Amino acid sequence: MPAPRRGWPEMETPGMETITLVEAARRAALQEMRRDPSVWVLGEDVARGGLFGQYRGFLDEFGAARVVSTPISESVIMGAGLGAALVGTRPIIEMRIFDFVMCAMDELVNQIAKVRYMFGGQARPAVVIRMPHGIWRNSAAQHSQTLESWFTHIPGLVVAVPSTPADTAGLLVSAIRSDDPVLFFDPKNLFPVTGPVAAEIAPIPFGQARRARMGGDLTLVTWSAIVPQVEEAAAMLEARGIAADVLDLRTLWPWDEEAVVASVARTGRLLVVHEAVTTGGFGAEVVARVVERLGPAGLRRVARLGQPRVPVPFAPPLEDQLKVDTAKIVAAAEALMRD
Amino acid sequence: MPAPRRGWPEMETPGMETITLVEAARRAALQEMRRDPSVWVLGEDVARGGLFGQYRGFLDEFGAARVVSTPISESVIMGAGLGAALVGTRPIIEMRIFDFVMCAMDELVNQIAKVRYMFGGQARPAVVIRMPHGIWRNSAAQHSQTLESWFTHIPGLVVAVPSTPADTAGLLVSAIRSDDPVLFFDPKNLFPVTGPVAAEIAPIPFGQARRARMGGDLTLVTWSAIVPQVEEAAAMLEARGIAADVLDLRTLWPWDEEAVVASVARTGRLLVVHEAVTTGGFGAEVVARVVERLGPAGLRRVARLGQPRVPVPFAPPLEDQLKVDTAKIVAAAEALMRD
Amino acid sequence: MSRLGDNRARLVALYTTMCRIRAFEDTALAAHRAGEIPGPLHVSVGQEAVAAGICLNLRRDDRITSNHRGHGHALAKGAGVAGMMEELFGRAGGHCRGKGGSMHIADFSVGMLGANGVVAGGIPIAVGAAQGLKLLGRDSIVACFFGDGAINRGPFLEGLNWAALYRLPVLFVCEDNGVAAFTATASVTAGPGVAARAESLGVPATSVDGNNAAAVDAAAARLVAEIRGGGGPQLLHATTYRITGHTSTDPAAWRNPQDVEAARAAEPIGRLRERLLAEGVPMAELEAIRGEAMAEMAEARAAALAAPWPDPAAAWEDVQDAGAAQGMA
Amino acid sequence: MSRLGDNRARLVALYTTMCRIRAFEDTALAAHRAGEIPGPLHVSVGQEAVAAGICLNLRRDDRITSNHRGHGHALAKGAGVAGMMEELFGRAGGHCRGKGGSMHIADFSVGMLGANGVVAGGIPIAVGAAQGLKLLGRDSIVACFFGDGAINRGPFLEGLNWAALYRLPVLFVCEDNGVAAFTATASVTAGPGVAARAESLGVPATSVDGNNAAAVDAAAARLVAEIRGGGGPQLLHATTYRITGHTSTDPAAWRNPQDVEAARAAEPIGRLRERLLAEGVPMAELEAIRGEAMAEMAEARAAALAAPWPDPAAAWEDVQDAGAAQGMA
Ligand SMILES: Cc1ncc(C[n+]2csc(CCOP(=O)(O)OP(=O)(O)O)c2C)c(N)n1
Ligand SMILES: Cc1ncc(C[n+]2csc(CCOP(=O)(O)OP(=O)(O)O)c2C)c(N)n1
Ligand SMILES: [Mg+2]
Ligand SMILES: [Mg+2]
Repeated sequence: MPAPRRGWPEMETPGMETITLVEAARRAALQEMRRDPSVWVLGEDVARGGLFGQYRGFLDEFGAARVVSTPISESVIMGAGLGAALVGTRPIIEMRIFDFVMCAMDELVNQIAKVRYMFGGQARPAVVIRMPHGIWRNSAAQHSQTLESWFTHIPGLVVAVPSTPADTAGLLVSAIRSDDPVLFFDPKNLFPVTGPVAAEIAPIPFGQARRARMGGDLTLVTWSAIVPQVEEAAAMLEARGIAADVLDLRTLWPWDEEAVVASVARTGRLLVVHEAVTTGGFGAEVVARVVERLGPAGLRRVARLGQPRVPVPFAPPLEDQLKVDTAKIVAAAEALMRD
Repeated sequence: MPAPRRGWPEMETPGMETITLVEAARRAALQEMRRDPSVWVLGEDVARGGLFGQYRGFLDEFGAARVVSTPISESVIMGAGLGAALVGTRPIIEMRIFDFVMCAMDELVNQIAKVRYMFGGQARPAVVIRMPHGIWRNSAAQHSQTLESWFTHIPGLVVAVPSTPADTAGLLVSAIRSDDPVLFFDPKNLFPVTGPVAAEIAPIPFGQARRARMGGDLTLVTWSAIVPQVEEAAAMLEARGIAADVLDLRTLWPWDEEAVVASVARTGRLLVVHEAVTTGGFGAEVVARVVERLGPAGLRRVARLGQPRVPVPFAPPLEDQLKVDTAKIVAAAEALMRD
Repeated sequence: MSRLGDNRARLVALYTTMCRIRAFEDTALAAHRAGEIPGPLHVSVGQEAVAAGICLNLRRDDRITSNHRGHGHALAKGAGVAGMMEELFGRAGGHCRGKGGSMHIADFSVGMLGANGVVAGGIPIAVGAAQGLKLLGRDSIVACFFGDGAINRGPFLEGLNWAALYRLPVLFVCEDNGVAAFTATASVTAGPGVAARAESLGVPATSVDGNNAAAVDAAAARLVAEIRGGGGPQLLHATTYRITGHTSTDPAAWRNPQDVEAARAAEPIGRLRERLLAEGVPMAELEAIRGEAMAEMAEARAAALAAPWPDPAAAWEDVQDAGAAQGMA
Repeated sequence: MSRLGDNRARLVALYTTMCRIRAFEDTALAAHRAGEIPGPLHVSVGQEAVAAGICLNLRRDDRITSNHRGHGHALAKGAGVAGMMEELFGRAGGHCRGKGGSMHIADFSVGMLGANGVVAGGIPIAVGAAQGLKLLGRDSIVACFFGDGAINRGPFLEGLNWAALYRLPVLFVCEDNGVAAFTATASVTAGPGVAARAESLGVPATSVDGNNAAAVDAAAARLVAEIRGGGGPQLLHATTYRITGHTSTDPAAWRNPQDVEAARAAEPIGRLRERLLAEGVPMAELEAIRGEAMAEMAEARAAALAAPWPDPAAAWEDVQDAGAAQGMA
């Protein structure tokens, strides 16, 4: 990852600025912590700025009570976030790397997701759980997982999966302001990617897809770290005379069913692309829902492209074999056009 | 739950006998522990026979070294099972109630599911993880979950979801003999249901659906605790002139794609019914796969029926509102026949 | 007049709370056996002194977290009885609108942040609540109730270490009744016990006879004052005995009858009653308290039984704000 | 002749193992910086005495579990160097066929049951392995290596309680280098420390200067004998210092330079070398050992670099038996 930019946001001129995704995320959290003193962050090494610099400078500005570096105690990192939300604060729970959330699943699934309902509305677990996820630098099976689909299956949770700096910033602002518990999947492989972000970051509503490209031949639905490759594939397809309608869902719960259904109603062809394993991935839900809503008669072809049902291997040639990439996306889209 | 039958298996006459599902599960584990001294069981209260009597009499027969009542330490119950498998024993890891597996997810997902692959085949995590799951006696949100679809998304795991005494027994035998880690979802609401089971329990291979009813009008795909209600619904549909082909998948990984695809190719109509929340449930995978394989042109209508994306409430009228039942299955099937 | 002086009111308050808890539990058990209460039911008969003694020292703006056996804690913290009983019955007027039941009873209006169906599940929540309160500059504290079974789960270690580290205002209360479900905890708990574990994690520990309400009260008074004064977390290890089974359907046939006999003799309500009588409090007064408690709970039972069920539409409410409608399809 | 007598061979063995670990780590670091090794890399420069001292007392049929920093443990337990280096390089001849890499290094053929990418992840596995071995009637034991950061995770409590309860043959080894990632563990660890925690869980604890290989060896010899004799689990708390950063890409700029200076002076290889020289072991012999270790690792690096990548088809193998083909579609 290239070194993050130096300048502090307050020294920048207002308006749009081109910054990295990780810096966009940093500024979004910074803005919200300045706005609302009940927002705070807890997690390992956050006082030092976080593993990826997401919280650089926070300790100096907000102090150790609001920027809490914790022991390696994932159950309590997660559960303490919940407890603190129950008395009216708004914690950002930093999990360091997604895979470690496995050490805090009771607190997440049995407690956070259920307290509001179980207690008949008395509780509002207004937490954001940040989980940098996905394949990144050959980190192998225990540090590369993308299990976002799991959490769409759990009532009570919001699932955000941004892919651009602006979306990351805007969705993180929404997440922090939301009274719902939001699982925020930082796309760690895209942290160094740059893009324009406004000086004053406006919240982006949950459940609205971003149309990355307009086209009438097939609908490509995607999200998170694989989006740039889907966009690249779409450009290559264009050159081959295939016009793809590309929708970046941005959030998986809620998700923009209307935009997807409308697009597929036009194109008749749907390809869902995600980094996660295909089996049981959220692509299945997208396909099932579209087929339920449009009926088989409204469709020409549908397919999903994800990782085979294999753990992520360490060796680069093995990882390359399995992971989704631009060439595979192009090939899948071309196959979908044949019938 | 009615009291389990009294007689000990060795006192019964050989051949088929009608016993409860929980007793069938007990006999399957008993048979395998007698056959193979490397099989043992660990979990809370197992020495006392288990929460549901699944291990009644085991302590007396096999002793405390092979029937290990543990502290309330789910992480180690799960992880110790793995460690013991790595040195050549074959543990049955009893999780008491599915929902507590949330306290052992790192051990299950990051360790058990991945060791064989991550270590290049050196490890064989031959464990069975038993998790009585599902809605049962108004146990509310933290004791009623059905998240079997999660584990189909995790490479390395086998997922068994039986619904009859005979299938429970036969699949448990396969699970114990398997070198793969098998997640065995005991359908706790069906523990008192009775059915015929052979005195000598033969293994049932993974990935073969059971055809519960033959029909040509629509295909009903289902599994686990909801199966009896699907069968009841199919009988009611029959009375109304609709012949359903009912497939009980029995295992979700591997799953009997061929049987489902062949059936839908005949009927053109597919309804997947599960107790779990519809969104992100395994029904999405079944639908997506069938549409991918047969193409939209090969289908008339598809639908899923599950629980809405709401936690399981305590009060009986609320639980009844949300949970899948025979009437809802009939209604969904009838809706599917209209077009 | 009794010789107790100022202490009289306090002891009578303890007695009253204990009688109310016992009456609630007995009533709930009877209602469950009569089929009026669905779902699992865990009662705390014999353990009343711990809840009563701790909560007498808490303010309304203090918080508690509890476990699967939370009726006594809730009642002692001031939760409304009608709402509690209706919750057990699954009725619309329950504190959780019938969605939680016995195992998830909560009354945020009095600082009761919830029972919990997961053993040790309340520990991380309690330390977080304390951290939040501290961040907000409040001087409220949190009492965290859990059983002797919970000390073998990881969150016990993580939570105590955490509370000590940040000097959080938490009183950890281990209600040690010697059993976890159907297993004697001594048979699954290595080492010298919960107090030593707490001390090894930087949390000072005190042991108390948990069947002596006055002793629990005295210990709690001291610890709560220290905690509220900024002294950081404390653990109170209260030994007690649950006379009834694990759940309402457990006849506790696995218990040693002699133990039960001894326990009945040592149960906290009878003990405090003996003391109050000896100190000159009139029998009639104590009988009236007990009678009132029983009447209160009988009335709550009758009211709950007659109360309306939740509107089926409520099943769909309070899942979440974003995307709630989408999930109903 | 040196005055060491019988001890000479033992100390030279310790020295040799430490030199080999150091050479392996230095070589791996250089290869990583040269872009030859992908993925994250955690080396144990300065901590060699712990791995060497413990594993000298283990038999081949004993087992170890390790953490994210496992090269030294693996090497000391007898893992083949070629297979280790190839694993780091992601090559076909790696112990894990290139699928694990540094963080998941394992060599079951010598009882090395795996490094682990999850802090404390090896603890439950170790106690289970010990329980399995006991069930099988073996007299093998398990050594479980983890860092000072791991003692704040729940599995530490659950695992030690468990091992004590069933009197399992486990030697818990806490390699205390004072840091966890970028955080001083003293700043996130309440109470008197790991030994007290262990004792509170029924596991006897011993502390040792983890930079003194002979002291680690002596302590391990005693503890391993007790454990193998059926005495139940033990914990060894070994204080040490890691000279390099958390990962290969961490320059450890956050360290206090004086500390690093002091640590270099106290590092275990130099210390043992001084002692051996003082005892009369010739410099040439020690230099030869170091030189051979360096040559061995340089050769392993060159071999790994030249070794074939895994066949892409291997990516699809060893997922599971049932349903493997179905998941490849
Ligand atoms: C994590 C978890 N494991 C197991 C259970 C099942 N369970 C419910 S209560 C209980 C016993 C708890 O014992 P203790 O904490 O001592 O409380 P007590 O019932 O004695 O009041 C068990 C094992 C659970 N609810 N949660
Ligand atoms: C459960 C979990 N949380 C966080 C991490 C990230 N992480 C990797 S190593 C490490 C520090 C571990 O410190 P320690 O156990 O003392 O070992 P050391 O690195 O000092 O050898 C952390 C926090 C992880 N791998 N697993
Ligand atoms: Mg108890
Ligand atoms: Mg360390």
